[in-house]
Amino acid sequence: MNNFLLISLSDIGVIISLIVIFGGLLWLFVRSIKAKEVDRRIIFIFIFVAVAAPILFPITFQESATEVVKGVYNKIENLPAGSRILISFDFDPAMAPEVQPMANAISAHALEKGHKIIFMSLWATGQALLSQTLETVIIPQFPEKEEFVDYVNIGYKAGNEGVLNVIVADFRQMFPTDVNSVPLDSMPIFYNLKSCKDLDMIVSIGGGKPGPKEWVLFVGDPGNIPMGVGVAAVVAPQLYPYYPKQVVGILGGVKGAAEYESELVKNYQKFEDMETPGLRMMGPQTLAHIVIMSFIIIGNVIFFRSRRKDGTK
Amino acid sequence: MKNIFSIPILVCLVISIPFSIFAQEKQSDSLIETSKVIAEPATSLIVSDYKYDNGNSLKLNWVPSIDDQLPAGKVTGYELFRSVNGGGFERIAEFPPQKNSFQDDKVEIGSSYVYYIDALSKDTATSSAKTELINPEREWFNAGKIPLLIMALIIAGSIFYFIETARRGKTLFVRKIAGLEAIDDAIGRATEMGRPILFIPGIQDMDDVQTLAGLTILGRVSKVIADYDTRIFMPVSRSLVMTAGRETIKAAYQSAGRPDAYSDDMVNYITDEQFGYVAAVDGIMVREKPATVFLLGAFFAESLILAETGNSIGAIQIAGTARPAQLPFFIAACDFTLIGEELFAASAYLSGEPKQMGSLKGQDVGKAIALIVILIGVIAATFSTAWDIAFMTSIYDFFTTIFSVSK
Amino acid sequence: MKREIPLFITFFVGTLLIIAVFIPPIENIEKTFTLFFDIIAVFAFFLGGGNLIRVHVHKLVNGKKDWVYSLVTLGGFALMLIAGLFKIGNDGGIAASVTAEGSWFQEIFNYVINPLQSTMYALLAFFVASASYRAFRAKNKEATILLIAAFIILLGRTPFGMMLTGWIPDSFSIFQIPNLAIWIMNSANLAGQRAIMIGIGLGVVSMSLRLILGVERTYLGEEGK
Amino acid sequence: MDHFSLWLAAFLTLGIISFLYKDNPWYKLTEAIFIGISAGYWVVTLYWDNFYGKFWVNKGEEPTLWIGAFFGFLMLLRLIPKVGWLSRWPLAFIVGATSGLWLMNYFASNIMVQVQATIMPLFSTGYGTGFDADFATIVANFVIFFGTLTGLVYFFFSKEHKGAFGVGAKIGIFFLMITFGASFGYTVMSRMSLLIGRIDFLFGDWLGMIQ
Repeated sequence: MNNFLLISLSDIGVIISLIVIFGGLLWLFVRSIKAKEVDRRIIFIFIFVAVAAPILFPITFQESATEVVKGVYNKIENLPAGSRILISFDFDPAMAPEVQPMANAISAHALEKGHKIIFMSLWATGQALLSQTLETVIIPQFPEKEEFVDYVNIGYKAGNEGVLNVIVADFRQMFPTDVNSVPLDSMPIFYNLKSCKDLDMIVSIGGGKPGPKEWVLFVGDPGNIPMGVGVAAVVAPQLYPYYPKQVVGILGGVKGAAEYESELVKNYQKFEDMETPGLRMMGPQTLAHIVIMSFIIIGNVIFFRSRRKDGTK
Repeated sequence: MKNIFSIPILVCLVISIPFSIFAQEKQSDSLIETSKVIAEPATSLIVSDYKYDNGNSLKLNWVPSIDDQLPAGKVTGYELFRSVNGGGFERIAEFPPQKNSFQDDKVEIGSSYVYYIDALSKDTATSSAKTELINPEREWFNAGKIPLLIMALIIAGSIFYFIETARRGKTLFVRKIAGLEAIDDAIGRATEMGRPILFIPGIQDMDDVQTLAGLTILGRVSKVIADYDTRIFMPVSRSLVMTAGRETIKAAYQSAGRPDAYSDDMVNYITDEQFGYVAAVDGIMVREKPATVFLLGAFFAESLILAETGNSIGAIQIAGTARPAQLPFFIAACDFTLIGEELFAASAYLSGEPKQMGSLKGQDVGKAIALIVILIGVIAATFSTAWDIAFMTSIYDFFTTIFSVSK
Repeated sequence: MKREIPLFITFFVGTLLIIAVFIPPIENIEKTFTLFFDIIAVFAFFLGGGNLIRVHVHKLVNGKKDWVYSLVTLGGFALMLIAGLFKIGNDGGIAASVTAEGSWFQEIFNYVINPLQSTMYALLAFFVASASYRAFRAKNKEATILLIAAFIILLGRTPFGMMLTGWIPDSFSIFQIPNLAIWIMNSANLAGQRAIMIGIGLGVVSMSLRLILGVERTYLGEEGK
Repeated sequence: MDHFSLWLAAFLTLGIISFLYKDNPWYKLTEAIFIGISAGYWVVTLYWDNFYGKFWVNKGEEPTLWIGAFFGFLMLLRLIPKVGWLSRWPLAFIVGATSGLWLMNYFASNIMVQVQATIMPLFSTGYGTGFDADFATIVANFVIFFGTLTGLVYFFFSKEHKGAFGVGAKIGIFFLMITFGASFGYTVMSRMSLLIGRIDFLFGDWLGMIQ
């Protein structure tokens, strides 16, 4: 049961804050049976505590991956070791808190499975974030992996969809070298890799234009290449129509990232202690959602109780 | 003796030098021949005027070289060259393999152009034949937009027709819209309570139609307010909206016969900054405690902040916006919400003038057309896809063409 | 004349822009008009900014309640004007970009406006909660549907959605709440959005026509008949 | 961020949050700062971007810009009561331009595009793909089809919501309610993210309580 609800109750602070929140909600629920309305300021306090407590005392909930998320996970899991995957960072710093955790988790997973990764970006501002992922996640976690053999960063090229139109037929046309001007031809990872069609999978992470949608329309679909996408929550509904035909799976918002991270943590010993920003962000999110749903229930109890009261009068 | 022998050797060597060089040359020549990749040129390069523009683009089509095959043909790409008014050729664009068309939109009317295209291989470039001389032409009518024009004429025409019909005195029925029926009561309530009315025309400038819609409603509302002799207060986030708002309210007070009751202080500019404006309006709400709040115009994330604060002071709130993302928040927090189309219809409805009502009837014709087209279109698409019925396919094609929006 | 000329201007400009869509030589006229609009907006700002100063100076001079805050507002306004118009602290002086890093103007934006904006925005988290508490009550059929749709989506956004319905076999996975939430977003939600958007399109066409034809003229001063 | 700006940002952040309890002097002060600074920010931005960047720099090459400036000048005549009525000209221009521009834009993007997007086969995932949809997709297709139609019926103005038509309108409003409920629920998460950001700032950057 403990495993079902929470995977880490890190300290006494967590327990206290959970008791405060759920105890408070219970008290309000009892009051609601007497049809007593709740002052909006009390609701505000609950929201504040529900968001602040898990930030101060990290509470992480067990996420079970939904099918759309598992789609991406299983694809990476089932590709033969040594498959080549392209991961495109199509986002800017404003979007990063929501989508970068996905990029990190997918990259780590793919490297752990022995796949080779080509990193790139369609956004000028995505390049710095890409280097950040390399420096803070990839290199420290996988010191044994070699650049140019196991992964490479070919950086950013201006041209939006135009870039996609070209690399679907020829990489070197658009990216003759990697981000440090090392020619692609000299890299083992690019051996026998001419265009996107020679890739085993493409993952686009983003939320704007150009982004996952353009990858699907310009590369994944015409080139018949398996695609996984990670997107900001607001644009996620626009991508669901492509699932499962044009994309193997979708990671939507912080929740998508958290689900992916929990799959990793569950299935790999190596990742047991990894940074899980998605899961961490989901703590306050989940509690806040529970609080809101509780207040909807309380509101309805009050409504029906007071209607009965009025009826008996 | 040694020297004597060495002379013929020397001579032989000297003579042999050119031969050996020659031989080397010969050798390297043959080397080149075996390794040099020469691709066949692209063919049938045709340039034509780009239709329906202002004479500022030309269209090029060609057949890719027969050596341009994926994944590993000889052709690595193409380069396009252009000569302007008989001048020298300059490279203007390059393309990946398999490309077969291009739109040159950097041309000017009055100049003439010639093009050719190079198929690039690893070592060389082979040129296609040159195109004929062409002058870009200007079209005076964009025939590509004929479907759009037809549909626009039908719908605008029906609106126009019903405006005219109503003007000639035919009464047209318009159903009651709850949010608008409530306006009089809401103003009356403020009057009874002796509290002001707050009017928020959204946070966008006059270049947004929703702001215009808000202002047209303001015209009707402030006339009632003038009649009731209630206070109205309208903080705005754009200077132009301030000017337009003042003009509108002033006019309403004049037509209500109370021009003296109007004052410029009714409308005040706060700040253009979205959340700065919201902070100020929230402050105004809790300090002035208006009895009625109108939120009519373009709203973004602040919709709920405003509506919840308004609700907390117990004001009656009538909201309306055409931003689908914000409608749920108004629905949740306000007493009445004008959903999308109702916002634009509100002023006509409130005016009670027959010709304005007529335009609403005209809108309904548009809805009826949309309904029928969707109904028939979906049936046609279903039958065409499922059972490949040619007749249905042509209906589907017809509708999708008519409703396509070309550039 | 006071009324005819404005009515004619509206009619002329509106009609011209509609026709321009179909006439390539003038299809860019909207860009010119947008520029005109931007320029007019700057002039209008003299009125808006002037009004801001007038209102607050008035409060200050008359010593009305809360005049201190008017002083702060005026001070902030003046500070920004000076910092921005004279480009104080910009490397490269008056020729530099007004929002250059390190300039007073940009620094004040970063350290004052930015936290204020994001905090104001963050208030939404609280209001979303209080609004759902109050609004999502099963008062009638419509409200009940609103409530159920919101509740399913909310549940689908937490791990509990999967916990409650994870037992449903994969062949009926559509009934697992997270999947059901996605399904609703892409079906009923989409349908509603489309109906609203088509309606809005017609509403705009109709209102614009009324304005262009001069049927609607409340904004122009004297009321039409 | 140095110490001063950190404390300033925290002071302003808490000032805004204090409004949730009730209106108070701290909030009033924060609000006054916000209004003054942001209004100044916009004047300056408008001046450099619009007046200087769009007009002053280009006025030589583009004499038509003077028309805009002329209209702008007429706007200022409001300050002189006698000729104030001239300021209606620029207003009339703006109203005409906005209506004309958006009429065709909304017509194309809201009516044409949405109608066309709804014309889809019911038993397939796309046009011309045969019977390839699963059960959930087929139901979704039907829901989109009926939902859009009944939603439109709801918006009819010239017919009383009675009889069969009334039933259609009733179903339409149900669909609209699902739309509103779903979008509301879906947005909650992003709204919470904003608060998480601010609390991160307060407890982390400012108080240093987060490891």
